[in-house]
Amino acid sequence: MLNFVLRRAVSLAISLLVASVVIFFVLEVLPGDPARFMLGLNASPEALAALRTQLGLDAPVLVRYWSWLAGMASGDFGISYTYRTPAIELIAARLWVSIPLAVYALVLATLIGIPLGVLAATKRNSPIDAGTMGLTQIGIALPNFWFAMLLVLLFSVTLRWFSSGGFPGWDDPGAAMMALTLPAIALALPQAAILARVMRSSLLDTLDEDYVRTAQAKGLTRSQALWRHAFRNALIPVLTIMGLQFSFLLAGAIIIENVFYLPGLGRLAFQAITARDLIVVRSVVMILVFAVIVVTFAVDIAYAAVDPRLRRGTR
Amino acid sequence: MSLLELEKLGLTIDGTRILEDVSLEIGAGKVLGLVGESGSGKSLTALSIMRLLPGGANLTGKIGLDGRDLVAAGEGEMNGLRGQAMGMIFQEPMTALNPLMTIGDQVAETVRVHRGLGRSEARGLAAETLERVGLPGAMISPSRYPHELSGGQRQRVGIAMAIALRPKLLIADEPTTALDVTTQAQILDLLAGLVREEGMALMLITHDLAVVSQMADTIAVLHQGRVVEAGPARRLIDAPESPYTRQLVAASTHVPTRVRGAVGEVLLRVEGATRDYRLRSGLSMGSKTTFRALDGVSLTIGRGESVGLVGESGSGKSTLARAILGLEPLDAGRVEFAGRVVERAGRAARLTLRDMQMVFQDPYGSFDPRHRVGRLVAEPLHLLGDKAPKGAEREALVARVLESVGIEASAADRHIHAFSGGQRQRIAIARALVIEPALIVLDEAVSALDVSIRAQVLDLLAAISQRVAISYLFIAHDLQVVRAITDRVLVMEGGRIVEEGATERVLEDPQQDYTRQLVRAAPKLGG
Amino acid sequence: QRSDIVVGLVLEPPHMDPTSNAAAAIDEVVYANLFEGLTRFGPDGDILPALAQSWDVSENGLTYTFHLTEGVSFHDGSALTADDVVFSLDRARAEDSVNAQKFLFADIESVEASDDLTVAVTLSQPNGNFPFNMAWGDAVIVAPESAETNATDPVGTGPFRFEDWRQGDSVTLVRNEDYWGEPALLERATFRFISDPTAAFAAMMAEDVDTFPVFPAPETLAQLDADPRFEVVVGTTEGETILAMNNRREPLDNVLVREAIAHAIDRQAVIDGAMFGYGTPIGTHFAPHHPAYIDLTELSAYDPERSQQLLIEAGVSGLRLSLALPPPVYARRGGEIIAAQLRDVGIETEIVNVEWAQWLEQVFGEGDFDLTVISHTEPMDIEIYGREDYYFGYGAPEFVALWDELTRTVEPEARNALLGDLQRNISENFVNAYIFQLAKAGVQNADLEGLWVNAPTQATDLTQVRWTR
Amino acid sequence: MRVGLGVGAVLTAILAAMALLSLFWTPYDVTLIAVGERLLPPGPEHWLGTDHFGRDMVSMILVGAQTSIAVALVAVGLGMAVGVPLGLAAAARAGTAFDDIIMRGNDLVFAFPALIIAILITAVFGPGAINAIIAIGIFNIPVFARLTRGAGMGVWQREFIMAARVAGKGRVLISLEHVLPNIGNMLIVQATIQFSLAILAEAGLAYVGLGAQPPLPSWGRMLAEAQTMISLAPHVALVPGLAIVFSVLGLNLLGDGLRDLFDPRLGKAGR
Ligand SMILES: Nc1ncnc2c1ncn2[C@@H]1O[C@H](COP(=O)(O)OP(=O)(O)OP(=O)(O)O)[C@@H](O)[C@H]1O
Ligand SMILES: Nc1ncnc2c1ncn2[C@@H]1O[C@H](COP(=O)(O)OP(=O)(O)OP(=O)(O)O)[C@@H](O)[C@H]1O
Ligand SMILES: [Mg+2]
Ligand SMILES: [Mg+2]
Repeated sequence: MLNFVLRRAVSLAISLLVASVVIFFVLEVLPGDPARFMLGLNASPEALAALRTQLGLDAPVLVRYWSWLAGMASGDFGISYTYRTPAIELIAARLWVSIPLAVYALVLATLIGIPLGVLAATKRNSPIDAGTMGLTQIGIALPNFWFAMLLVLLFSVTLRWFSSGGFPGWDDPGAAMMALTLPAIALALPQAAILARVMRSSLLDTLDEDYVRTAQAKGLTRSQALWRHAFRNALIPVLTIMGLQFSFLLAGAIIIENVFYLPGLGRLAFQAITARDLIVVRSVVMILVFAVIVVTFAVDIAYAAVDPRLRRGTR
Repeated sequence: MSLLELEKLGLTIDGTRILEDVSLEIGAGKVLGLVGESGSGKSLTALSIMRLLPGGANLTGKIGLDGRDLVAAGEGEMNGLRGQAMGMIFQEPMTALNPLMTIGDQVAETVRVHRGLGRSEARGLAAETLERVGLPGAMISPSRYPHELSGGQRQRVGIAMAIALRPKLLIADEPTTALDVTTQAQILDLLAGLVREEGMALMLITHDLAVVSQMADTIAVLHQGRVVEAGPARRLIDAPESPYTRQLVAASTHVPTRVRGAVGEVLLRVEGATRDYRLRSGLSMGSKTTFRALDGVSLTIGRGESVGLVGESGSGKSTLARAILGLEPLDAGRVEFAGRVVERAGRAARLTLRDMQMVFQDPYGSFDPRHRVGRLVAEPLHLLGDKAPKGAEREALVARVLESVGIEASAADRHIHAFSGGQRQRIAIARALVIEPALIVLDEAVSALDVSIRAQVLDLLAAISQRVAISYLFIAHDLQVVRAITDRVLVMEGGRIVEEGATERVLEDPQQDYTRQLVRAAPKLGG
Repeated sequence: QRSDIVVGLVLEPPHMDPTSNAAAAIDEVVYANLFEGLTRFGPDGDILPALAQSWDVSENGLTYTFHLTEGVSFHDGSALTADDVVFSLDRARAEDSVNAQKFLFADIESVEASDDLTVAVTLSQPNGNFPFNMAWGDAVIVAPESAETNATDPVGTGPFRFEDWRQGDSVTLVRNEDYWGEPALLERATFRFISDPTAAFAAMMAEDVDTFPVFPAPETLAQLDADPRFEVVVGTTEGETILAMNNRREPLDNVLVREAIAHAIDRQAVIDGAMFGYGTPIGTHFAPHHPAYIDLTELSAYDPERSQQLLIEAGVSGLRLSLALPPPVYARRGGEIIAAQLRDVGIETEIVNVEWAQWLEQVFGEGDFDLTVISHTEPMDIEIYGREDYYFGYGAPEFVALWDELTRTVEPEARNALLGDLQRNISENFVNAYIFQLAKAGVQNADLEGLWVNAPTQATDLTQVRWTR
Repeated sequence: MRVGLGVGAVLTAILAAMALLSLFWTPYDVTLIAVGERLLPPGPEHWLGTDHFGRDMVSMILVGAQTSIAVALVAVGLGMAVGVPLGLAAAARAGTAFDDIIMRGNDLVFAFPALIIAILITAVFGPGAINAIIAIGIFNIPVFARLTRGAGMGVWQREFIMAARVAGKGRVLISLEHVLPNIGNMLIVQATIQFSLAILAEAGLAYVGLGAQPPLPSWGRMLAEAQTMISLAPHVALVPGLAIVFSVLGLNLLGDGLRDLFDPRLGKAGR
């Protein structure tokens, strides 16, 4: 087990290093000068030069790469060009929106998707099965920004149950949850559809397994056999998907964040790219990559929790 | 009155008739052997009794268990009976257990479902039952997971689950086919003991006549969903009445007629072959444990000689076969074929393969389902490089080879799924023959076949060796088969060759403990 | 009655310091609310006294003496003195200054404090525009102690003080109870940043926002106006929207080609199609609401036939040009319409949508473009035509001569006449195609009053805003 | 669920037919802007009305289908062209360092937030159909590489591979002759599904202004531009959205249907 963790840690470090190189140098070739962006149309050449020096943009590339890397290792991602505050603080503030949103959406997706999948699997080939699977197909096919817009039109503009967007902060947790509800629904719908489909097909596979028949031969009822034997085995592929979904929800919410003008990580990245605030872009992408790798790792651990074959040395 | 009585049982699945007029009975403390070739309906008979049939199934007739009619019983009633009054052991020990649950809990579950016992009480009973099937908690803890057990041990867990509540009826569906002979013997002993001690009725399903003849009081022969013959075991084996049973018994004891050809110079020489597998298992990746599958194996095969290789599962037979063909690297030792060292890749490898071919165990799996038979059979011609015949010449060659194994030439245009198991294995032999090799390695080439088909294939092999001077390396775990087709036999255990000699001599008068054990474990018809 | 307001803005300010970044979004939050200069823009563009209650100009026009208002203190409690003014102006014009509008201070020779409340600024040449220059957001007065931290923790002299910035979401200001002048009527103001036009519309409809001074979805204005809850206020801005042409590049260096392009454009169709009717056609680079404006639209009236003829005259055919379009809707939508109109006269364009950063670097910085649609929102900026190295590259000697004369002229009549000549010069030379003056189309809650109608500078002055109900 | 397959096939056929038709004929020229006729409701002149520039919606949708298909097709093609060979090679050398590097590389690409990278790519090279293709294509590479490797490794376990090796065939030949044909069905199924995802992705990119550029119509951009007009002229906001929904739905149903059809385990029971 220790060996495994060590190996994973090394491969994690290598992955992060490669990612950092890719991120840094892709951003190097990005056209557009942050200094010019900040000073606008009438900026004088001296002012531009002065600002570039101030931002440390005139140092050689490798020096800047190295100092970025060294800074990150000590938790210092640099000072945002545009906001003039440490990038890490900007990101931390956004994470307080993005992570709860992603978790909220994932919980919703799970609460909707898993029961639907189980229902469809147990009623295989019935109209209920066909109906739920048809619904999930539509859930996947709806462009989520469009769905989000329709949600706003219905629940904010017409019914006025929720505000149309924005985020009031966590001082009032109730208001914060309200503000995240519509975005979470918009994000969760397609994910719930995917989960339902995976859950269904995975459960159908395990229901066909011999050990489910064995369980019934012991005298378990169909539903006992399903919940005690098939379900847990079926969760394994579902976990993989959920791991992928979490990272997607963390970063992929940009469009939803735009529609609901939420101060999330995705929108920060988007704004930073537009403003050529390379420090922030780099840090956000790096942190997201890191998050994905960590989540993948967590999913591996979760596997081990579910599956004893992975817990001890043998397979 | 018998414990279990089937009366004119009929079964259709989605309108297809599977069972018809099946009538059987078993008394308490008796063993009924249900035999028949693959697909004859043995498993579905068992599942009908348990009422665990697939969707679309329609059952008619009567199943009497202790006076109750199971055909008419509701699902709730059945749930009460399953596990309590009747238990079942399934064919595949590898997949019949839930991989995420400890074996103790799986056995305890039977108890908890029916007796409503608390967790610890149920566990106690489970531990007891496990002990009864030869898995004492001191050696095999009930908190182990299925993957931590061997196949035989898993099968015992399956048995423990079935007998935990001492049911009156136990149905065992091919409980030993997935196990090697020695393990098979242990399991059969265990079942026989239970019947004796507990007065349980046992329905033993198998395709192996030798196994039932050892175990059963009465035997029923199933053919295409009908019982063609039933009666006391002895009588049925010794004097079968129906032609089908007669054919079945004949095939089981069939020995191909073959004349020992002259053995020429040494064709294959293996010296000190050693193979270590690096174990990269699950989470403990990186640790450098190795497993020695071959441990200094040396052997020779002469031109025209037929050599058998026996040994229980995992003893390294397949590894050796692959190493001989140059498909597996060796960590030490060497393989020489016709005076040339066998290489693993490149032109040199092709040169030796040119004269060595192989026939595999799975008659279906060893063919790419997407290619036509003509192409499949011609594939080894690749070894001839530019000298390979092309176009019409190639087609003619394929046709000739197919005919030589008794398959019509027109088969070349069809896909492999259009053939029966026996035909497929003959096509596999044709494929091996197409480049006229000097040695054919057959790795469990007949294990997957029904007895009657197996007899045909063995005849074919014998006939070929009569026609051309060809050497066989015949790998099997079935001593019966080895006896029938080989001149000399090698016995493998744990990666070593422990005994070697003329087939008759070794099997009649084994010198080594291990060989003796093997010979003793092998079920014999009428034994 | 409410005492707070939620203002919707499209762009979030990068930070809060107006003296070191060109972003209009900064001024939209802080101008007149947090920071003040010596002078300030009034709602209609007049130059009004602010921190300087009055100023004198010396006879030769070279020295401005500013008399500071008494009793002004910064939000941190320190008093405003002449030294702060000297510091602010010297900082802005210094060698290593990162002020985005350094030209505002270019003429300053020296700044001196005569006493605590008097500052004398000496110019190197007379400049009638100097009080106007001092009204810009880039010329606000800051204190030396807080100058470096204004970006994140702004300390000004205005009627509101900074309270909180929820980055990516909103900025909150609260009333400055110690304000030197008339105190603000509202207690609290929140600026919400909503860039998506659809979201802006939804926020307005859901009444999550009380006003959008510059509403990003002009197509919905009619609908909002019809709603009794809202009022649509259309005013003027300083934004001349033009199709800029690269005068340095073949074949746009040929005035006939430029004239052909100018005649190919149907201004009204662009205004209708892109801005849903909000905007005033212009024929030169000058704001129509300015007294010196002259209507020159006829010079380049929509006339596709004439356009085709001019192209033949110029000897060009099969013309293919690239058209760079920055993000705002006037450019993206307007550009698409202009491209279609140019195609009608046989000029093919390849639309290249660019982000601001790219536009600034490629088009504006390197002059690497053929055509681009852009709104020049700085007030009174016809001067850019005198710079030969400006991105569209005009700088004709006649124009420069006229401009020089203007800077020397103080008398209003003569100034207006000269401004007319300047307008005519660029219009007759078809330097760019002049399309329309951007309208300031804002939406507000019907119960609000005191918001600016026009936008002489980009600001959301909240000093006079109040709820009527 | 043969119904699903049928519906999917029909919807996909309609999508393809629309794109093909638009190559030869559209009711109106989509580059023609007539501001005076903007936002007309559906009627005999314009069956689906006109958009905010007075362009005919039917024509826009037809040409938009062409854009969507072209972008999605090339992007998925790119993903397959690179991903499948990588996956085959990794499967052929499963367990080696080579395999490890390919798979870690895959994980790394997966770890990057797709939309942000797409935005970066378009920020570097400028927005446009080609760059949308590259952005979508890159993220299809690991999908196909992983799938091919997984399925390929399954095929490599089969006994007929051993038979091919006995016939003297090397890794490359075996990969091409045996592995690839045996995973072909699965690749087709996945391609169908990736195709539908690519259509959604293109719409998403277009929504943030990074997809195909004007004057080329794109469903995503039409939808984005029309959002604010939903209460003004509902048809301009609904039509492109429905076009996307039906295309994606069709392709997904087709993919699922094909999977069921190809999967031998399912037999008559269906799933
Ligand atoms: N779920 C099912 N649906 C339809 N037909 C089935 C099903 N299961 C089995 N059959 C068919 O029923 C017949 C009997 O099958 P069964 O499994 O009982 O054979 P068997 O005698 O146990 O064979 P084997 O020795 O191979 O296990 C076969 O022809 C088989 O194809
Ligand atoms: N790739 C491998 N990695 C690690 N161990 C292996 C590998 N292949 C085989 N082994 C082990 O080597 C031993 C010999 O395997 P081999 O397949 O040669 O046995 P066998 O005698 O053919 O058995 P069977 O009768 O079951 O086919 C077994 O214990 C097996 O678990
Ligand atoms: Mg069976
Ligand atoms: Mg073997």
